[in-house]
Amino acid sequence: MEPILAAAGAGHAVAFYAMAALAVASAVLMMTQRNPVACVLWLVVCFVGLAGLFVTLEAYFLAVIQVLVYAGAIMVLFLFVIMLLNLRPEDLKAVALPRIPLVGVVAALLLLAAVVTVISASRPYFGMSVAGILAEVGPTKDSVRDIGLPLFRDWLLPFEATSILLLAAIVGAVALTKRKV
Amino acid sequence: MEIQIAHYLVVAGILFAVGLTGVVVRRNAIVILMCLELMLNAANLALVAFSRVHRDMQGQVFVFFAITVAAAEAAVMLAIIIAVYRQRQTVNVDEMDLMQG
Amino acid sequence: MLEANTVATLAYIILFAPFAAAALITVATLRSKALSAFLSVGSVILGGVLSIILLADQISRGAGAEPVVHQFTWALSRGMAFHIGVQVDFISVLMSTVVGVVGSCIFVYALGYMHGDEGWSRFFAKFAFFAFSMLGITFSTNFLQIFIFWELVGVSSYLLIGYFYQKPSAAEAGKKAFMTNRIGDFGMTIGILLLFFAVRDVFGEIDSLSFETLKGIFTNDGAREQLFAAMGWKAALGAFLIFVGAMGKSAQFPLHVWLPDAMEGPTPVSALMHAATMVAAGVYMIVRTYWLFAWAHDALVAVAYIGGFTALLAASIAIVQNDIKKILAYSTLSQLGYMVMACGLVGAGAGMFHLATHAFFKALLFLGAGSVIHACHSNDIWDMGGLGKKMKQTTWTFWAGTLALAGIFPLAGFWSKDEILAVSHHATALYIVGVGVAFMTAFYMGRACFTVFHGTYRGHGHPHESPRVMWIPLAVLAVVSIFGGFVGAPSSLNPFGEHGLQSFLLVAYLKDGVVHWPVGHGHVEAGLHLDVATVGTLMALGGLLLAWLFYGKGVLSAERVKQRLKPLHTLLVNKYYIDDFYLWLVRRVQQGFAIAANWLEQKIIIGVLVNGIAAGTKDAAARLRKTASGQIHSYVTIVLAGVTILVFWFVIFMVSE
Amino acid sequence: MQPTTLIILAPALTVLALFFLPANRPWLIRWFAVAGAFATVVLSVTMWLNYDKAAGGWQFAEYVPWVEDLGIAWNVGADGISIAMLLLTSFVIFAGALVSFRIQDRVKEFYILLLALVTGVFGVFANRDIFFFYFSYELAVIPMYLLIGVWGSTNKEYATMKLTLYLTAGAVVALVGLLLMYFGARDFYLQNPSMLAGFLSEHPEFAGSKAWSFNLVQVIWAAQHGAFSETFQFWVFPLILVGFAAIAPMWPLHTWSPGGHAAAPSAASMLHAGVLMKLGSYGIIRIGLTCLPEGAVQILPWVAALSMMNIIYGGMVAMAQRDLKFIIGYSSSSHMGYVLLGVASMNVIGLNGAVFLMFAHGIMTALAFSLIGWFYDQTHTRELQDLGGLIKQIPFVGTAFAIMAFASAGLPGFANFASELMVLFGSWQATLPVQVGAVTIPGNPWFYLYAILAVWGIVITATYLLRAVRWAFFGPLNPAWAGRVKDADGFLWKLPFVFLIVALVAFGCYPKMLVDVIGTGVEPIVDALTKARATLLAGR
Repeated sequence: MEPILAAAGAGHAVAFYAMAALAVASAVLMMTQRNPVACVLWLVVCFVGLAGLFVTLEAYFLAVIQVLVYAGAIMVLFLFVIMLLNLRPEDLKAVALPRIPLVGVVAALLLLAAVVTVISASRPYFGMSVAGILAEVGPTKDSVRDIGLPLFRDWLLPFEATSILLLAAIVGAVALTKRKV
Repeated sequence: MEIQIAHYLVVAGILFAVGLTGVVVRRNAIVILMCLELMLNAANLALVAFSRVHRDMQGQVFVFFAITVAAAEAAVMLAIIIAVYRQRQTVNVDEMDLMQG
Repeated sequence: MLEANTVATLAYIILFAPFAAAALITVATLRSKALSAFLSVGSVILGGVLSIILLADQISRGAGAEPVVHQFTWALSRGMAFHIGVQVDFISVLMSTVVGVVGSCIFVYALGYMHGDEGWSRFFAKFAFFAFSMLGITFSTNFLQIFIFWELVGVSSYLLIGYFYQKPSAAEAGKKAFMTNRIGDFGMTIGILLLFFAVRDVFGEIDSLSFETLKGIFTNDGAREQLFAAMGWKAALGAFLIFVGAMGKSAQFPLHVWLPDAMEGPTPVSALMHAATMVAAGVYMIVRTYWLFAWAHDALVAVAYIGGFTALLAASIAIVQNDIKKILAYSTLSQLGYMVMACGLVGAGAGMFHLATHAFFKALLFLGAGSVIHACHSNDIWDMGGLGKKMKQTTWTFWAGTLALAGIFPLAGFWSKDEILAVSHHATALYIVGVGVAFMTAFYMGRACFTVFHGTYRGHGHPHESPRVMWIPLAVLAVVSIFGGFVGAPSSLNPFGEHGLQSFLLVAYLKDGVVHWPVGHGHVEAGLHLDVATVGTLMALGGLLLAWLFYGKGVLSAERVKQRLKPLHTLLVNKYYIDDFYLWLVRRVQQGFAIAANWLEQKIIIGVLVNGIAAGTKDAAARLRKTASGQIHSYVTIVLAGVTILVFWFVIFMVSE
Repeated sequence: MQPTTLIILAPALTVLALFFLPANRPWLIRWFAVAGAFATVVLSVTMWLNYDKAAGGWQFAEYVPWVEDLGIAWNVGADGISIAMLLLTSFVIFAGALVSFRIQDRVKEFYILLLALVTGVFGVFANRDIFFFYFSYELAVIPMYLLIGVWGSTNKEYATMKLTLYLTAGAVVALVGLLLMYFGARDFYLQNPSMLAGFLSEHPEFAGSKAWSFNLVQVIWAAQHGAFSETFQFWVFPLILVGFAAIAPMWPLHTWSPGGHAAAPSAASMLHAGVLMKLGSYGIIRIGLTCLPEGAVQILPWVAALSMMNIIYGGMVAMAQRDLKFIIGYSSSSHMGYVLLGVASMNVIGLNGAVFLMFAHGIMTALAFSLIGWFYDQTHTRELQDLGGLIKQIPFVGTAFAIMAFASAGLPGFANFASELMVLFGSWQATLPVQVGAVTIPGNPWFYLYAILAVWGIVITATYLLRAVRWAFFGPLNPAWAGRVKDADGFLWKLPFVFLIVALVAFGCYPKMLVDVIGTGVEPIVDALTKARATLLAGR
């Protein structure tokens, strides 16, 4: 399979910026929307943007998973729950900021600043060109195989354990929502 | 202009910060949960980027696990929200203060 | 001459017989009155008889004989040993004879006086215990032992003064006596510590509490100079502090206040302890340790003036007292002041002599007063009168005591008072005090006698003579009071030799009998001093005459004098307000300190510090509790803030790397 | 088996036996407990009489390794100081068990706790293993909490909480110090294997001992051979001091004690004031002075100053009290000031006096609380103004109380007098220089002041005690009690009081018989302190 973007040069940059802008913008919209349904929809858009970013990193399998599992399954679950709860309008009005939001916002921004500082301080390391790396790795032949091999060879036990985790989650969710035990 | 790993990390950072802000600011439990999901995904993005830096697929495997765990977590959390809603007829976390000391 | 071992054994028997009696009564015979009395009285009479034997032995040994010392270790720490034992020499034997003989008389008298008292056995146990304590002081070999028995005397005094414990005034008086003595002992303890360690500092680890060791040092010119050079002003301070102990027991100003109150005890107690023996302990100790005082000149001066002042103070108060026992109490104070003054004027021998004679006639006077009180059921001399006809034995013995106390030739008091006036002859101010006190003594005793025994009876009921068991001791004491003074007379018939008792006493406390005193030379010939004797006798006769004019003949009116000297009278009746001052000190100042300390304890230490820490913890918990609002936002925000701080710390750390 | 082991086992086994006795047979339980207590009296007297004074040091020793990896062993023994304390403890528990015959409520539990407490106390006094020392110390504290909390009176919840918090907090501070010493000694032996060999050759009885050991003898040996630097000692000694001073109790850590006394039932008060408080001063002497002499000599002058607060301030506060138990409580704190002063004087006579005073005060105060308990149980008041003239109604108890007051006021004939006198001598001696080889240790002139204040403290003590006697027992009898208060009649009721009085008087009339034994324990400690002072002085 031909590398989609590796050779594209400027195209890669355009794709990155487009997807990043999409993800960030929809995330901000998600956060600020009053109606939870709108939130869910914006989050789906955000996840699609993230999937796009995965694609620009040539993590195709994850991109697909992201859309299928997240945007598809989990978000639908959210929508169901929202519908199920049948929130009254006054519930949705409660958007007045809580008592100590500023601390949180400031802390979040400071954290972001810290992250950026760390990243910029590690410029020799993180400053590597993505295109260069992808070119060096070479064209991705089979993304599923790439991820499947370590998954089933090195991480078999954890992988199987996740099934138990999921089972536990299912049982737990059912038990929690059951009206009478 | 060349795109660097750092760009991805910054985007991940921004998304994480946005999610975090949401967790702090919002009162609707479901929205908070969504913001948490966003934070997880921001971390996922960083993981994929790191996996590229290291030229190793382990990072992506980890993302795979993260998605799985996130799914389980979302299910349980939503179940809890439903249970709470049944009890208190609200999803406003300000009114969920049973743990007050 | 007896063997040293025999002497020590006899001394131990004298000492422990009353103790054994007291212990036996307490443990076994409380219920049997007769047995208790027998044990108690018997033990003291035994002590008296053995003391006389020892005294005879001492006389046969001659003046200046080496003391017999026997002791055993009481407590031992490395480099420091405390001993207890007996030291038998002339002074201690003289003292034990006084205690034994006077004590025997008083114990017998008490058999009559305490008749029918419900606490009979208890009384005799305490009484015997007192005799034990007093004899312990007498036979002490060292400062520690004297201090031990000193305290025990204080306790027995407390117990006996407070004998009528249900009477609040008696309970208070006992407490007052004990506390005043304690204050004296406070000084004494520090004095002993000071002296003990000062001597050790110079001479190393010797037994520097022992009287004999210390005497050896102080009477050796070289050693003494060395010690005084090392001690400096502390030598006089040490001696003075030890004297403070004597001030407590011998009731010298300003620690004299307990003695008049001590009259709350039964009269035999007053007679034995607060007239004849316990109060003499202070004087006895000064004599016992005279090698120290003789060389600590500054202390000696203080001793002399305090003694003189006390004599004057007490005599003046005695003039206005109406309670017969109080008159005698102040008279005792005054006579003690005499003795102490004599000691301070390097007349320790004179002081000791007066101590011995005074013990007899003061005991006699107290017992006589007891007999009168027994008959009249009142202490007030104005409730009596004309008793001379009804109580013949009491009257003549009381008069004998009075004349002895006033110092009329040839009664006992004359000889000893003569010695005191002789030693004070060279210190003019104190000589005047001594003569003045002699006059006042005669006056107030005359006042008491004329009022009580002459004129007409003013009280209630029909007083009659006391039973024989009470007046026979009076007669015995009266005989000794009349003739006892001759032991001080310079005569070849004197059992103590040609120079009388004094020759024994002088060498007993000093090797050569001569000390030098800043005010004059202190060498006083033993015997009769005609010039002084004449003045003293005239003063005494003058006092008696004046009393007769006021109260016997009635040609002068006491009322008019009282009116004319109103302020002075008020001052005297109120005892110069010294008691009131102490009361103020105790009630206001001391209690004020106590209340302040308690306030500090309850409000600051417990209230603020202790409970404050507890309350602070609780308060902090209450505040912290509020931060656990139960709201996800606050938890998230706190976690976030923490993470941010950690990340920043990490970033700064990394960047600085 | 050595008597040291037996004396710890005796109360422990009694506790065990009591568990199996039927709770509805109170007299059986009482006599069983008294028998156990009496066994300790026999054992302690045996030890005291058989102690070889010429040899000195640890005797009746026993060493059985237990947890060898940590160096914990069953390691008991007694020196002169321990003997005095064991004697005291056994006397007090014997009297306490007898006095507690009056307890009617939950007799079984009461005696179990009482004897468990005493097991702990014996465990402290007879132990040479720091681990068991500490364990026993805690074992003694916990039953006291329950004894006061369950059987107490007068604000007992507050008192028992405060007491337990103080004592456990103190214990924790001391534990830090103990562990620091443990690790310090361990490092010392690990770094100098020759030292370990040297220790083992000197003490063959500890054969097989490793570098790390809770063996007090081994730690002391390390301390004597320079295991603990001056700086280490300077910082660790205050931990030991404060930890144990809280129970001693040193001012200003004393406030738990009067309230605790007041709230506790008679026997608990007796043990508390009589014995428990001595654990503190014992710990300071045994651990602090012995293992950390160079730290001690720097800190002790300050302890002397604080002891004045105990003596004078405690006495002043006692003077303002109206409740008899509070008077005795504050007087205890005042008396313990003399103990601290004796310890701080750092000479043989002072320390002898301090240990002897611990003994004397223990017995005296046990007597006091047992007597107060006697009439409190009947009058339900301890306020002075509510009593009055009681000696008429209860002559025996009243007389015994007066005797106690005399003892407490330091009158001759009682052990208190001899011990306080020795403390005074020790304090004054501290003002004199000490010559050690070429070094002259200067005297501390502050001790003149301390000695004078201490003598004044005796006057203060007499003031408030005589006042207490005067108001409670003398004067007219309060008609409320006429015919309503019973005296201690009969041999059984009189026995505990007589027993304690006889002990006080016997040791007071002839203190040599105990001071000689105490001296053998005190002298090495004083030598170590003197050496430390000389070393510090020469070092500067």
